[in-house]
Amino acid sequence: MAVRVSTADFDISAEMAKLTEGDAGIGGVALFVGKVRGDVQGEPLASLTLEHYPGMTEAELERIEAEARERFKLSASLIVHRVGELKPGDNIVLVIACAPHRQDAFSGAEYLMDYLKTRAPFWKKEALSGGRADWVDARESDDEAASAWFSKSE
Amino acid sequence: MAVRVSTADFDISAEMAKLTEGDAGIGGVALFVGKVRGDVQGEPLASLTLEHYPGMTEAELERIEAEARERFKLSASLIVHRVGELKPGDNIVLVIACAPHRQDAFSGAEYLMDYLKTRAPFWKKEALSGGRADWVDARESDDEAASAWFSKSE
Amino acid sequence: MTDQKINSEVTLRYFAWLRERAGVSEERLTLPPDVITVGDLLRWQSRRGHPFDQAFAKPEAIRVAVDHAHAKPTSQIGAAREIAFFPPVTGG
Amino acid sequence: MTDQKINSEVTLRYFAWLRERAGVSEERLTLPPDVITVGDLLRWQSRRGHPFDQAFAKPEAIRVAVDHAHAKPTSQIGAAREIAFFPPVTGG
Repeated sequence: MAVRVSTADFDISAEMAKLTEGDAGIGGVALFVGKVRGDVQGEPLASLTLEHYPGMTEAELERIEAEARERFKLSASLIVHRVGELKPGDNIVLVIACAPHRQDAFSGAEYLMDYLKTRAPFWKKEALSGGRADWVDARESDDEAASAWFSKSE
Repeated sequence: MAVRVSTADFDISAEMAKLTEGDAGIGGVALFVGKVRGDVQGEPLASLTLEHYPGMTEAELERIEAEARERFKLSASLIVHRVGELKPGDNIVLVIACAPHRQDAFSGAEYLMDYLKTRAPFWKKEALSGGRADWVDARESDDEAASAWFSKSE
Repeated sequence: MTDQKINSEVTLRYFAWLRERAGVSEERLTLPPDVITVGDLLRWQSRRGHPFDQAFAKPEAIRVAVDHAHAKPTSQIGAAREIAFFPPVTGG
Repeated sequence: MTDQKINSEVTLRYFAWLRERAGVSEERLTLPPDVITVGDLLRWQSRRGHPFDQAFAKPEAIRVAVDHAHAKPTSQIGAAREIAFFPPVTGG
Protein backbone atom coordinates (compact mmCIF):
# COMPACT_ATOMS: atom_id res chain seq x y z
CA MET A 1 0.00 0.00 0.00
CA ALA A 2 1.53 3.27 -1.03
CA VAL A 3 0.69 6.76 -2.24
CA ARG A 4 3.12 9.17 -3.85
CA VAL A 5 3.02 12.73 -5.20
CA SER A 6 5.80 13.49 -7.65
CA THR A 7 6.93 15.83 -10.40
CA ALA A 8 8.67 12.87 -12.10
CA ASP A 9 7.05 10.35 -14.45
CA PHE A 10 6.43 6.77 -13.34
CA ASP A 11 7.46 3.41 -14.83
CA ILE A 12 4.36 1.22 -14.89
CA SER A 13 6.16 -2.12 -15.27
CA ALA A 14 8.56 -1.34 -12.42
CA GLU A 15 5.78 -0.14 -10.11
CA MET A 16 3.72 -3.24 -10.79
CA ALA A 17 6.69 -5.55 -10.27
CA LYS A 18 7.44 -3.95 -6.89
CA LEU A 19 3.80 -4.25 -5.84
CA THR A 20 3.28 -7.91 -6.77
CA GLU A 21 6.71 -9.28 -5.90
CA GLY A 22 6.61 -12.22 -3.54
CA ASP A 23 2.79 -12.38 -3.26
CA ALA A 24 1.71 -15.53 -5.12
CA GLY A 25 -1.90 -14.98 -4.04
CA ILE A 26 -2.39 -12.21 -6.60
CA GLY A 27 -4.33 -13.42 -9.66
CA GLY A 28 -5.44 -10.07 -11.09
CA VAL A 29 -3.90 -6.62 -11.39
CA ALA A 30 -5.97 -3.69 -12.69
CA LEU A 31 -4.15 -0.49 -13.61
CA PHE A 32 -5.26 2.91 -14.77
CA VAL A 33 -3.18 5.69 -16.29
CA GLY A 34 -4.62 9.18 -16.76
CA LYS A 35 -2.96 11.24 -19.50
CA VAL A 36 -2.93 14.87 -20.64
CA ARG A 37 -5.13 15.29 -23.73
CA GLY A 38 -3.88 17.51 -26.51
CA ASP A 39 -6.88 19.82 -26.79
CA VAL A 40 -9.60 21.50 -24.77
CA GLN A 41 -12.89 21.44 -26.70
CA GLY A 42 -11.02 21.67 -29.98
CA GLU A 43 -8.46 24.28 -28.93
CA PRO A 44 -4.85 23.01 -28.69
CA LEU A 45 -3.45 22.73 -25.17
CA ALA A 46 0.01 24.17 -24.52
CA SER A 47 0.47 22.80 -21.01
CA LEU A 48 -1.37 21.60 -17.94
CA THR A 49 -0.23 22.67 -14.47
CA LEU A 50 -1.21 20.64 -11.43
CA GLU A 51 -1.31 22.27 -8.00
CA HIS A 52 -1.93 20.30 -4.83
CA TYR A 53 -2.15 20.67 -1.06
CA PRO A 54 0.97 19.03 0.42
CA GLY A 55 0.15 17.16 3.59
CA MET A 56 -3.57 16.87 2.96
CA THR A 57 -3.02 15.19 -0.42
CA GLU A 58 -1.08 12.32 1.11
CA ALA A 59 -3.52 12.03 4.04
CA GLU A 60 -6.56 11.92 1.75
CA LEU A 61 -4.99 9.46 -0.71
CA GLU A 62 -4.12 7.18 2.20
CA ARG A 63 -7.71 7.32 3.46
CA ILE A 64 -9.06 6.48 -0.03
CA GLU A 65 -6.58 3.64 -0.40
CA ALA A 66 -7.46 2.19 3.02
CA GLU A 67 -11.16 2.23 2.10
CA ALA A 68 -10.57 0.48 -1.24
CA ARG A 69 -8.28 -2.09 0.38
CA GLU A 70 -10.92 -2.92 3.00
CA ARG A 71 -13.89 -2.91 0.62
CA PHE A 72 -12.36 -5.06 -2.13
CA LYS A 73 -9.90 -7.13 -0.07
CA LEU A 74 -7.01 -5.84 -2.14
CA SER A 75 -3.69 -7.64 -1.77
CA ALA A 76 -1.77 -4.47 -2.66
CA SER A 77 -2.41 -1.06 -4.19
CA LEU A 78 -0.64 2.07 -5.35
CA ILE A 79 -1.53 5.65 -6.23
CA VAL A 80 1.04 7.91 -7.94
CA HIS A 81 -0.05 11.43 -8.91
CA ARG A 82 2.12 13.94 -10.71
CA VAL A 83 2.18 17.68 -10.01
CA GLY A 84 3.77 20.68 -11.75
CA GLU A 85 3.74 21.48 -15.45
CA LEU A 86 2.82 18.70 -17.86
CA LYS A 87 2.58 18.53 -21.66
CA PRO A 88 0.03 16.81 -23.96
CA GLY A 89 0.58 13.05 -23.88
CA ASP A 90 2.26 13.13 -20.46
CA ASN A 91 1.10 10.76 -17.74
CA ILE A 92 -0.83 12.39 -14.86
CA VAL A 93 -1.87 9.58 -12.55
CA LEU A 94 -1.28 5.86 -12.02
CA VAL A 95 -3.42 3.59 -9.87
CA ILE A 96 -2.82 -0.12 -9.40
CA ALA A 97 -5.08 -2.57 -7.56
CA CYS A 98 -4.00 -6.18 -6.96
CA ALA A 99 -6.39 -8.90 -5.79
CA PRO A 100 -6.80 -12.67 -5.92
CA HIS A 101 -9.54 -12.31 -8.59
CA ARG A 102 -10.09 -9.91 -11.46
CA GLN A 103 -13.41 -8.38 -10.42
CA ASP A 104 -12.03 -7.07 -7.13
CA ALA A 105 -8.94 -5.74 -8.91
CA PHE A 106 -11.08 -3.86 -11.47
CA SER A 107 -13.50 -2.55 -8.84
CA GLY A 108 -10.61 -1.50 -6.61
CA ALA A 109 -8.93 0.49 -9.38
CA GLU A 110 -12.20 2.18 -10.39
CA TYR A 111 -12.98 3.04 -6.76
CA LEU A 112 -9.51 4.55 -6.28
CA MET A 113 -9.94 6.71 -9.40
CA ASP A 114 -13.52 7.78 -8.63
CA TYR A 115 -12.61 8.97 -5.13
CA LEU A 116 -9.26 10.41 -6.08
CA LYS A 117 -11.10 12.59 -8.61
CA THR A 118 -13.64 13.87 -6.10
CA ARG A 119 -11.66 14.06 -2.87
CA ALA A 120 -7.89 14.35 -3.39
CA PRO A 121 -6.82 18.03 -3.30
CA PHE A 122 -5.39 18.51 -6.81
CA TRP A 123 -6.31 21.34 -9.17
CA LYS A 124 -5.59 21.58 -12.90
CA LYS A 125 -4.89 24.79 -14.79
CA GLU A 126 -4.94 24.57 -18.57
CA ALA A 127 -2.78 26.91 -20.68
CA LEU A 128 -4.14 27.01 -24.22
CA SER A 129 -1.88 27.59 -27.21
CA GLY A 130 -3.66 30.91 -27.81
CA GLY A 131 -2.31 32.19 -24.50
CA ARG A 132 -5.38 31.92 -22.23
CA ALA A 133 -5.03 29.93 -19.00
CA ASP A 134 -8.02 28.66 -16.99
CA TRP A 135 -8.63 26.52 -13.96
CA VAL A 136 -10.50 23.35 -14.90
CA ASP A 137 -14.08 23.13 -13.60
CA ALA A 138 -15.00 20.09 -11.54
CA ARG A 139 -17.26 17.75 -13.49
CA GLU A 140 -20.57 16.79 -11.94
CA SER A 141 -20.20 13.36 -13.50
CA ASP A 142 -17.21 12.75 -11.24
CA ASP A 143 -19.27 13.37 -8.12
CA GLU A 144 -21.92 11.04 -9.51
CA ALA A 145 -19.39 8.29 -10.22
CA ALA A 146 -18.10 8.50 -6.65
CA SER A 147 -21.49 8.63 -4.94
CA ALA A 148 -22.73 5.69 -7.03
CA TRP A 149 -20.55 3.44 -4.84
CA PHE A 150 -22.89 4.12 -1.90
CA SER A 151 -25.73 2.38 -3.71
CA LYS A 152 -23.72 -0.58 -4.98
CA SER A 153 -24.27 -3.79 -3.07
CA GLU A 154 -20.95 -5.46 -3.85
CA MET B 1 -5.81 -2.58 -32.37
CA ALA B 2 -3.86 -5.77 -31.97
CA VAL B 3 -4.04 -9.28 -30.57
CA ARG B 4 -1.09 -11.56 -29.94
CA VAL B 5 -0.55 -15.12 -28.67
CA SER B 6 2.92 -15.74 -27.37
CA THR B 7 5.05 -18.01 -25.19
CA ALA B 8 7.13 -14.96 -24.19
CA ASP B 9 6.34 -12.51 -21.39
CA PHE B 10 5.20 -8.95 -22.19
CA ASP B 11 6.54 -5.54 -21.14
CA ILE B 12 3.55 -3.50 -19.97
CA SER B 13 5.23 -0.08 -20.22
CA ALA B 14 6.51 -0.78 -23.73
CA GLU B 15 3.15 -2.11 -24.93
CA MET B 16 1.30 0.90 -23.54
CA ALA B 17 3.81 3.34 -25.05
CA LYS B 18 3.41 1.74 -28.51
CA LEU B 19 -0.38 1.88 -28.21
CA THR B 20 -0.72 5.51 -27.11
CA GLU B 21 2.14 7.03 -29.12
CA GLY B 22 1.07 9.94 -31.26
CA ASP B 23 -2.60 9.92 -30.18
CA ALA B 24 -3.11 13.04 -28.04
CA GLY B 25 -6.85 12.32 -27.80
CA ILE B 26 -6.28 9.55 -25.27
CA GLY B 27 -7.07 10.68 -21.71
CA GLY B 28 -7.46 7.31 -20.00
CA VAL B 29 -5.76 3.92 -20.29
CA ALA B 30 -7.11 0.92 -18.39
CA LEU B 31 -4.94 -2.18 -18.18
CA PHE B 32 -5.42 -5.62 -16.73
CA VAL B 33 -2.81 -8.28 -16.05
CA GLY B 34 -3.84 -11.84 -15.14
CA LYS B 35 -1.23 -13.79 -13.18
CA VAL B 36 -0.64 -17.40 -12.14
CA ARG B 37 -1.59 -17.89 -8.48
CA GLY B 38 0.66 -20.04 -6.31
CA ASP B 39 -1.94 -22.47 -5.05
CA VAL B 40 -5.14 -24.29 -5.98
CA GLN B 41 -7.52 -24.36 -3.02
CA GLY B 42 -4.63 -24.49 -0.60
CA GLU B 43 -2.48 -26.98 -2.50
CA PRO B 44 0.76 -25.56 -3.99
CA LEU B 45 0.83 -25.25 -7.77
CA ALA B 46 3.92 -26.55 -9.61
CA SER B 47 3.05 -25.16 -13.05
CA LEU B 48 0.20 -24.07 -15.28
CA THR B 49 0.10 -25.13 -18.93
CA LEU B 50 -1.98 -23.17 -21.42
CA GLU B 51 -3.20 -24.84 -24.59
CA HIS B 52 -4.99 -22.90 -27.34
CA TYR B 53 -6.49 -23.31 -30.80
CA PRO B 54 -4.16 -21.55 -33.25
CA GLY B 55 -6.12 -19.74 -35.92
CA MET B 56 -9.41 -19.62 -34.02
CA THR B 57 -7.76 -17.89 -31.04
CA GLU B 58 -6.63 -14.94 -33.14
CA ALA B 59 -9.95 -14.79 -35.02
CA GLU B 60 -11.99 -14.82 -31.80
CA LEU B 61 -9.78 -12.26 -30.03
CA GLU B 62 -10.09 -9.96 -33.04
CA ARG B 63 -13.89 -10.28 -32.97
CA ILE B 64 -13.96 -9.48 -29.22
CA GLU B 65 -11.66 -6.52 -29.72
CA ALA B 66 -13.74 -5.14 -32.60
CA GLU B 67 -16.88 -5.35 -30.45
CA ALA B 68 -15.24 -3.54 -27.51
CA ARG B 69 -13.79 -0.89 -29.80
CA GLU B 70 -17.20 -0.20 -31.32
CA ARG B 71 -19.14 -0.31 -28.05
CA PHE B 72 -16.84 1.92 -25.99
CA LYS B 73 -15.36 4.10 -28.77
CA LEU B 74 -11.87 2.92 -27.86
CA SER B 75 -8.97 4.87 -29.36
CA ALA B 76 -6.72 1.81 -29.24
CA SER B 77 -6.62 -1.61 -27.61
CA LEU B 78 -4.41 -4.65 -27.16
CA ILE B 79 -4.78 -8.25 -26.05
CA VAL B 80 -1.68 -10.37 -25.38
CA HIS B 81 -2.19 -13.93 -24.11
CA ARG B 82 0.59 -16.34 -23.21
CA VAL B 83 0.56 -20.07 -23.92
CA GLY B 84 2.80 -22.95 -22.87
CA GLU B 85 4.11 -23.74 -19.40
CA LEU B 86 3.95 -20.98 -16.78
CA LYS B 87 5.04 -20.81 -13.13
CA PRO B 88 3.38 -19.20 -10.08
CA GLY B 89 3.70 -15.41 -10.31
CA ASP B 90 4.09 -15.44 -14.12
CA ASN B 91 1.93 -13.15 -16.23
CA ILE B 92 -0.81 -14.88 -18.27
CA VAL B 93 -2.70 -12.14 -20.05
CA LEU B 94 -2.52 -8.39 -20.71
CA VAL B 95 -5.38 -6.26 -21.97
CA ILE B 96 -5.15 -2.52 -22.59
CA ALA B 97 -8.02 -0.19 -23.52
CA CYS B 98 -7.39 3.46 -24.43
CA ALA B 99 -10.16 6.06 -24.65
CA PRO B 100 -10.67 9.81 -24.35
CA HIS B 101 -12.26 9.33 -20.88
CA ARG B 102 -11.66 6.94 -18.02
CA GLN B 103 -15.07 5.25 -17.85
CA ASP B 104 -14.87 3.97 -21.44
CA ALA B 105 -11.30 2.81 -20.86
CA PHE B 106 -12.31 0.86 -17.73
CA SER B 107 -15.45 -0.59 -19.36
CA GLY B 108 -13.48 -1.52 -22.47
CA ALA B 109 -10.85 -3.41 -20.48
CA GLU B 110 -13.48 -5.23 -18.40
CA TYR B 111 -15.43 -6.16 -21.53
CA LEU B 112 -12.29 -7.52 -23.20
CA MET B 113 -11.50 -9.66 -20.14
CA ASP B 114 -15.06 -10.91 -19.63
CA TYR B 115 -15.39 -12.08 -23.22
CA LEU B 116 -11.85 -13.36 -23.53
CA LYS B 117 -12.58 -15.60 -20.53
CA THR B 118 -15.79 -17.02 -22.00
CA ARG B 119 -15.04 -17.14 -25.73
CA ALA B 120 -11.33 -17.25 -26.55
CA PRO B 121 -10.19 -20.88 -27.03
CA PHE B 122 -7.61 -21.28 -24.26
CA TRP B 123 -7.49 -24.12 -21.74
CA LYS B 124 -5.53 -24.31 -18.50
CA LYS B 125 -4.05 -27.45 -17.01
CA GLU B 126 -2.79 -27.21 -13.44
CA ALA B 127 0.08 -29.42 -12.25
CA LEU B 128 0.05 -29.57 -8.45
CA SER B 129 3.22 -30.03 -6.45
CA GLY B 130 1.91 -33.41 -5.27
CA GLY B 131 2.07 -34.67 -8.87
CA ARG B 132 -1.60 -34.53 -9.90
CA ALA B 133 -2.49 -32.56 -13.05
CA ASP B 134 -6.05 -31.46 -13.86
CA TRP B 135 -7.77 -29.37 -16.50
CA VAL B 136 -9.33 -26.27 -14.92
CA ASP B 137 -13.14 -26.21 -14.88
CA ALA B 138 -14.87 -23.22 -16.48
CA ARG B 139 -16.39 -20.99 -13.83
CA GLU B 140 -20.09 -20.22 -14.13
CA SER B 141 -19.38 -16.75 -12.75
CA ASP B 142 -17.38 -16.01 -15.91
CA ASP B 143 -20.38 -16.75 -18.13
CA GLU B 144 -22.49 -14.55 -15.88
CA ALA B 145 -19.99 -11.66 -16.07
CA ALA B 146 -20.01 -11.84 -19.87
CA SER B 147 -23.77 -12.14 -20.28
CA ALA B 148 -24.34 -9.24 -17.86
CA TRP B 149 -23.16 -6.91 -20.66
CA PHE B 150 -26.36 -7.72 -22.60
CA SER B 151 -28.48 -6.09 -19.88
CA LYS B 152 -26.26 -3.05 -19.37
CA SER B 153 -27.53 0.13 -20.96
CA GLU B 154 -24.20 1.93 -21.31
CA MET C 1 -26.86 -43.48 -58.33
CA THR C 2 -28.77 -41.15 -56.00
CA ASP C 3 -29.06 -37.39 -55.75
CA GLN C 4 -27.99 -37.54 -52.11
CA LYS C 5 -25.40 -34.91 -51.25
CA ILE C 6 -21.94 -36.37 -50.70
CA ASN C 7 -20.09 -34.58 -47.85
CA SER C 8 -16.54 -33.63 -48.73
CA GLU C 9 -13.56 -34.21 -46.46
CA VAL C 10 -13.39 -32.22 -43.26
CA THR C 11 -10.68 -31.74 -40.62
CA LEU C 12 -11.75 -32.57 -37.05
CA ARG C 13 -9.68 -31.12 -34.19
CA TYR C 14 -9.70 -31.91 -30.48
CA PHE C 15 -8.43 -29.83 -27.56
CA ALA C 16 -7.69 -30.12 -23.82
CA TRP C 17 -9.25 -33.14 -22.06
CA LEU C 18 -11.24 -34.00 -25.17
CA ARG C 19 -7.98 -34.40 -27.10
CA GLU C 20 -6.60 -36.60 -24.32
CA ARG C 21 -9.72 -38.79 -24.12
CA ALA C 22 -10.18 -39.08 -27.90
CA GLY C 23 -6.49 -39.95 -28.20
CA VAL C 24 -6.15 -37.78 -31.31
CA SER C 25 -5.57 -34.07 -31.90
CA GLU C 26 -6.54 -33.94 -35.56
CA GLU C 27 -8.03 -36.22 -38.22
CA ARG C 28 -9.31 -35.85 -41.76
CA LEU C 29 -12.39 -37.77 -42.84
CA THR C 30 -15.66 -37.66 -44.74
CA LEU C 31 -18.75 -37.39 -42.55
CA PRO C 32 -21.80 -39.58 -43.23
CA PRO C 33 -24.42 -37.78 -45.36
CA ASP C 34 -27.00 -37.74 -42.54
CA VAL C 35 -24.74 -35.54 -40.35
CA ILE C 36 -26.25 -32.14 -41.13
CA THR C 37 -25.97 -30.12 -37.89
CA VAL C 38 -23.46 -29.81 -35.05
CA GLY C 39 -25.93 -31.76 -32.89
CA ASP C 40 -25.91 -34.61 -35.46
CA LEU C 41 -22.13 -34.60 -35.38
CA LEU C 42 -22.00 -34.85 -31.56
CA ARG C 43 -24.43 -37.79 -31.66
CA TRP C 44 -22.36 -39.45 -34.40
CA GLN C 45 -19.20 -39.10 -32.28
CA SER C 46 -20.91 -40.63 -29.23
CA ARG C 47 -21.82 -43.71 -31.32
CA ARG C 48 -18.50 -43.99 -33.08
CA GLY C 49 -17.02 -46.56 -30.74
CA HIS C 50 -14.00 -46.54 -28.46
CA PRO C 51 -12.55 -44.10 -27.39
CA PHE C 52 -14.95 -41.54 -28.89
CA ASP C 53 -18.03 -42.99 -27.19
CA GLN C 54 -16.50 -42.20 -23.80
CA ALA C 55 -15.01 -38.84 -24.82
CA PHE C 56 -18.42 -37.69 -26.11
CA ALA C 57 -20.57 -39.33 -23.43
CA LYS C 58 -21.60 -35.90 -22.05
CA PRO C 59 -22.20 -33.73 -25.13
CA GLU C 60 -23.52 -30.85 -22.94
CA ALA C 61 -19.94 -30.44 -21.61
CA ILE C 62 -18.51 -30.09 -25.11
CA ARG C 63 -18.24 -26.93 -27.22
CA VAL C 64 -17.92 -26.94 -31.01
CA ALA C 65 -16.39 -24.45 -33.43
CA VAL C 66 -17.04 -24.56 -37.17
CA ASP C 67 -14.35 -22.90 -39.28
CA HIS C 68 -12.92 -21.00 -36.27
CA ALA C 69 -16.27 -19.65 -34.98
CA HIS C 70 -18.34 -20.88 -32.03
CA ALA C 71 -21.31 -22.98 -33.19
CA LYS C 72 -24.55 -24.20 -31.58
CA PRO C 73 -26.04 -27.73 -31.76
CA THR C 74 -28.51 -26.37 -34.32
CA SER C 75 -25.78 -24.82 -36.52
CA GLN C 76 -25.50 -26.33 -40.02
CA ILE C 77 -22.17 -27.92 -40.88
CA GLY C 78 -22.57 -27.09 -44.58
CA ALA C 79 -19.28 -26.93 -46.46
CA ALA C 80 -17.17 -26.57 -43.29
CA ARG C 81 -13.47 -27.24 -43.74
CA GLU C 82 -12.54 -27.53 -40.05
CA ILE C 83 -14.61 -28.50 -37.02
CA ALA C 84 -13.17 -28.41 -33.50
CA PHE C 85 -14.33 -30.03 -30.25
CA PHE C 86 -13.27 -28.75 -26.83
CA PRO C 87 -14.40 -28.21 -23.22
CA PRO C 88 -15.63 -24.75 -22.08
CA VAL C 89 -12.72 -22.34 -22.37
CA THR C 90 -10.65 -21.34 -19.31
CA GLY C 91 -8.22 -18.65 -20.50
CA GLY C 92 -7.58 -15.21 -19.06
CA MET D 1 -12.75 40.17 32.23
CA THR D 2 -15.20 37.71 30.63
CA ASP D 3 -15.31 33.91 30.40
CA GLN D 4 -15.52 34.11 26.62
CA LYS D 5 -13.22 31.57 24.88
CA ILE D 6 -10.28 33.16 23.12
CA ASN D 7 -9.45 31.42 19.79
CA SER D 8 -5.78 30.64 19.38
CA GLU D 9 -3.81 31.36 16.22
CA VAL D 10 -4.65 29.35 13.12
CA THR D 11 -3.02 28.99 9.70
CA LEU D 12 -5.30 29.73 6.74
CA ARG D 13 -4.31 28.34 3.32
CA TYR D 14 -5.66 29.10 -0.15
CA PHE D 15 -5.40 27.05 -3.34
CA ALA D 16 -6.02 27.33 -7.10
CA TRP D 17 -8.23 30.26 -8.17
CA LEU D 18 -9.05 31.06 -4.56
CA ARG D 19 -5.35 31.62 -3.89
CA GLU D 20 -5.12 33.86 -6.95
CA ARG D 21 -8.19 35.90 -6.03
CA ALA D 22 -7.34 36.20 -2.34
CA GLY D 23 -3.80 37.25 -3.34
CA VAL D 24 -2.32 35.13 -0.57
CA SER D 25 -1.38 31.45 -0.25
CA GLU D 26 -1.01 31.32 3.51
CA GLU D 27 -1.59 33.54 6.57
CA ARG D 28 -1.53 33.14 10.32
CA LEU D 29 -4.13 34.93 12.44
CA THR D 30 -6.52 34.69 15.36
CA LEU D 31 -10.16 34.26 14.38
CA PRO D 32 -12.89 36.31 16.10
CA PRO D 33 -14.51 34.41 19.00
CA ASP D 34 -17.90 34.21 17.26
CA VAL D 35 -16.46 32.12 14.39
CA ILE D 36 -17.43 28.65 15.61
CA THR D 37 -18.21 26.64 12.47
CA VAL D 38 -16.84 26.40 8.93
CA GLY D 39 -19.98 28.22 7.77
CA ASP D 40 -19.21 31.09 10.20
CA LEU D 41 -15.70 31.26 8.79
CA LEU D 42 -16.93 31.48 5.18
CA ARG D 43 -19.29 34.32 6.17
CA TRP D 44 -16.47 36.09 8.01
CA GLN D 45 -14.24 35.84 4.91
CA SER D 46 -16.98 37.27 2.67
CA ARG D 47 -17.24 40.35 4.97
CA ARG D 48 -13.53 40.76 5.46
CA GLY D 49 -13.06 43.38 2.77
CA HIS D 50 -11.02 43.47 -0.43
CA PRO D 51 -9.93 41.08 -1.95
CA PHE D 52 -11.55 38.44 0.29
CA ASP D 53 -15.10 39.73 -0.21
CA GLN D 54 -14.81 39.00 -3.93
CA ALA D 55 -12.90 35.72 -3.53
CA PHE D 56 -15.60 34.45 -1.14
CA ALA D 57 -18.64 35.96 -2.90
CA LYS D 58 -19.92 32.47 -3.86
CA PRO D 59 -19.31 30.31 -0.77
CA GLU D 60 -21.17 27.37 -2.39
CA ALA D 61 -18.28 27.10 -4.90
CA ILE D 62 -15.71 26.83 -2.11
CA ARG D 63 -14.56 23.71 -0.27
CA VAL D 64 -12.94 23.78 3.18
CA ALA D 65 -10.55 21.39 4.88
CA VAL D 66 -9.84 21.48 8.62
CA ASP D 67 -6.51 19.97 9.65
CA HIS D 68 -6.14 18.10 6.32
CA ALA D 69 -9.66 16.61 6.27
CA HIS D 70 -12.69 17.72 4.24
CA ALA D 71 -15.16 19.69 6.38
CA LYS D 72 -18.82 20.72 6.01
CA PRO D 73 -20.31 24.16 6.72
CA THR D 74 -21.66 22.75 9.98
CA SER D 75 -18.26 21.35 11.07
CA GLN D 76 -16.85 22.88 14.27
CA ILE D 77 -13.51 24.62 13.93
CA GLY D 78 -12.55 23.81 17.53
CA ALA D 79 -8.82 23.85 18.15
CA ALA D 80 -7.94 23.55 14.45
CA ARG D 81 -4.34 24.39 13.56
CA GLU D 82 -4.77 24.67 9.79
CA ILE D 83 -7.81 25.54 7.67
CA ALA D 84 -7.70 25.49 3.87
CA PHE D 85 -9.99 27.02 1.22
CA PHE D 86 -10.14 25.76 -2.35
CA PRO D 87 -12.44 25.11 -5.33
CA PRO D 88 -13.83 21.61 -5.99
CA VAL D 89 -10.89 19.33 -6.76
CA THR D 90 -9.98 18.40 -10.37
CA GLY D 91 -7.16 15.85 -10.11
CA GLY D 92 -6.90 12.43 -11.70
